[in-house]
Amino acid sequence: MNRLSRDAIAARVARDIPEGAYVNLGIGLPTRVADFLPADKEIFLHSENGLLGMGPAPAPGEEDPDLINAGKQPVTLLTGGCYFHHADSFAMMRSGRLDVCVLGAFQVSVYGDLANWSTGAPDAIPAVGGAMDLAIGARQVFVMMDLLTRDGASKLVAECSYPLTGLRCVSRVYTDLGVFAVGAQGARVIETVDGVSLDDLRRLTGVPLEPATHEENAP
Amino acid sequence: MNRLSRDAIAARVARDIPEGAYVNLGIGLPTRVADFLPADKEIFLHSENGLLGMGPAPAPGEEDPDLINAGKQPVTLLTGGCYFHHADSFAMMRSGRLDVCVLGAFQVSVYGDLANWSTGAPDAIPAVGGAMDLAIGARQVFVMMDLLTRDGASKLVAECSYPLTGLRCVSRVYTDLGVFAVGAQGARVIETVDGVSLDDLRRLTGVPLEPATHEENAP
Amino acid sequence: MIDKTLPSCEAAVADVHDGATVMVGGFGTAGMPYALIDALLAQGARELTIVNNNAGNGDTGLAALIRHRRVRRIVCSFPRQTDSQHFDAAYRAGEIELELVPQGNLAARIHAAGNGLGAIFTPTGYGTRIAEDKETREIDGRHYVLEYPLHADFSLIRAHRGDRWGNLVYRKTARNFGPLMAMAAKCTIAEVDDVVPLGGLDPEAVVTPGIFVQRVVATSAHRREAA
Amino acid sequence: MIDKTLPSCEAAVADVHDGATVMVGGFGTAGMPYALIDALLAQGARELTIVNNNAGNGDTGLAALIRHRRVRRIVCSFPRQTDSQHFDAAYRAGEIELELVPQGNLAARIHAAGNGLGAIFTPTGYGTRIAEDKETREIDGRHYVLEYPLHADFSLIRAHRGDRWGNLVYRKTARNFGPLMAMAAKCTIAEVDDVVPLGGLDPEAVVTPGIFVQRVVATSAHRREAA
Repeated sequence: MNRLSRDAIAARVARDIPEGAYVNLGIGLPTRVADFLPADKEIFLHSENGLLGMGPAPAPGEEDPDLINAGKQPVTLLTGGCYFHHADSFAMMRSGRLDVCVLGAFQVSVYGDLANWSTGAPDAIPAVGGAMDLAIGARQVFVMMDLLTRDGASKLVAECSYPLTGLRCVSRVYTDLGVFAVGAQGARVIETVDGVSLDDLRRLTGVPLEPATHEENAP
Repeated sequence: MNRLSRDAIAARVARDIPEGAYVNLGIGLPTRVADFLPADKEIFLHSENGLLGMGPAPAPGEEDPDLINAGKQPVTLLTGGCYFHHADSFAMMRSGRLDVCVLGAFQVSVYGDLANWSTGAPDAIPAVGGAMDLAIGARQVFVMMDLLTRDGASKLVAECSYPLTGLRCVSRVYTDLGVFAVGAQGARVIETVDGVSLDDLRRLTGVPLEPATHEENAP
Repeated sequence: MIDKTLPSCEAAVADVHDGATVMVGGFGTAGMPYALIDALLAQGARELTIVNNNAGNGDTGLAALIRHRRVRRIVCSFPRQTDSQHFDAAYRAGEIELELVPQGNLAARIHAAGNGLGAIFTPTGYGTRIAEDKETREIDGRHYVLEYPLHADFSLIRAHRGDRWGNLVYRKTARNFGPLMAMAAKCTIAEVDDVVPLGGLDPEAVVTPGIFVQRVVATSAHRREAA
Repeated sequence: MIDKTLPSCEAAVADVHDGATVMVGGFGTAGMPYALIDALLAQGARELTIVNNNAGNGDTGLAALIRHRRVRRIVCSFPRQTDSQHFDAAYRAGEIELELVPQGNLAARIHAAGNGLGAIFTPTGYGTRIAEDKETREIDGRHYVLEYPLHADFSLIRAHRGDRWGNLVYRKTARNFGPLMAMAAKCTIAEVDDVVPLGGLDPEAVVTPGIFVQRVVATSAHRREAA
């Protein structure tokens, strides 16, 4: 079966981010979305550790330990960007100023519940960071993930079995096999990769899936 | 009977403000305290509209409409002073960062209740400004006022009849006839003006008054 | 290219609707967005709820809005002043509703909206008329009153300089409520002395990041060309 | 003359008592007050409650405090990292207590203390394990969790420049928790690259007004003479 590469998923997410959007890209895989944002459009990247207008990684040797992103990697600031403290940074989230947040996930429910901070393993050391704030803090939360675990279990589920990060907060799920709208109405298939049918997705996920309506197709 | 002038009351208040104190002087009479602060000590004046390190009035012709105090009078900024927004300014109060706030009053109770924002007249247009925030927001609230109204009624009372600004918030009352400590223990007389006796003050105020203890004398 | 600057105050306030909640920056006249208020007056929106520290001074600005009966309700801390005659008259005539809020609670409630909080327990006003009928709670030995956030449809504020991404810096005590109101409105409109090119503001000294600002209008005679 | 500068980090942390709650600035290594932490380690205070976003990286700073068993309890959002081995070991050995707080709630709770609020209703964490046993409330159709302020006895932060009145500016994303922690502690100690003369900081660009800072120590090799 055809599968999108992680870069291809990132590129697909990037297509749904309009010019002028304020966007937070979560640590890890979502960071790659930045590489596919169109150079001719102004899109504002927010990093919750306190900057807006985040630019690309610095040239080797130009790293500044005081200029990092939420993943603690060196970054740059675009001309016109600015710095602020953590309270103002999370105020931007909580008050709904971010248009889009892109996150990874362990599981997403068809209703948009998100589980991405803990596997619930009893011996694990818990760590949540900004995940819960981001989950409830953007107008639209996009999840990017492989649809299936290595064992073939669906990560798009009827109900999350892992500890929740946020309730009813995800709007779209971008995967290697298709793009889904999730929410109060359940899951809808916006598109599938070439050679993957709606029935394939139903079989793989085991959750009810219908094609998206015209409205649901608009990001 | 001897009475202190308003300037003399202001000078008396100023004596109790130590070097390094963060101080808010309320609109009106308390503003005069600034004129009596010792020039050789650094005392930080806070104005709730957003500055710390407030300096004296500007020279004529040097007024800047963007640089005013809470009474909307033109002021200056000392070297080392700074500006901030209203939320940070009132955070300084609410979190107990101001050492002293000096306010006027209609009435103060022997327990330290303050009434200074409304006479309660039914046809009056209410206006509270920062009075309630200041009342609860300084480590010590000093009131300066004449002890008696023009009609001879005491403004130091067993219980305020005017609407309250804050409960149990005043620690000292500086008047034309004497200085009082107020609080849970009731009112104590710290000093009287020359020629005024403790019994005179008891008669004029009609409230129980005892001499202050050594501890109560320390501001 | 994202350009939040607009050529005129008229264009900036064109969509303020009847019944809108409008925060207006300024403490007295410092930070008062006079040009935007004049434009709002000319635009004609009615039944407004206004949030400002005061209720207008003299005959211009907020006072003019009240005089022309555009304001149904005002949320403020200090309405009564020597030159608040237009508010006074409207209030005594029963033509304007007043919600009196202590100044620090006003700031905190606007800030709570900007921070996306549902409510806050604040100590100011406990035991006074202001807190009558409000929920109170004792926490760690101190008494607090539950206060709710103040949100707005529009915030009209005055800043010193801005850029086309909406970043703002203020001037001296004209800063006052501006940064808070910018955070609390669906649409924040800033009038500025100058629009400067992108990069013209020190990224360490930006007070209001552009994410909180939707529209910027230069109102100074010595307006500069923007980036 | 008021001079909040001190000659050494040792002098600055001398009175940190056993059992103190100490906020430590920094997000990862950016803004981490290494010199103050080293001094605290040498000073020897034990049974500390530490508030920081993380729980130490590598072998130095906060990690060293944990390794030397000075920390009884840590309040943080993201303890587990690839190089948090000292925390991990202490946690698994049951030698350190962890209060896990989402990063934005951590900022909001510190800020609530700095703002003198009694509690706040925040939406973050509603419906999750973090909110188990906590009071919740629906306000205007959204669900919130009641969270309490985080206060500290001491805050150790790193800033870029400071003056003898305690005014501070930061550098880039090293700002992070510094301004909030400065507001939330009884005693805030800032290590800075440089102490500048009074007036050396732009009054419009001061991020932490001196009222929130009790002690300033220059830790840079290129320390300058102060005013």
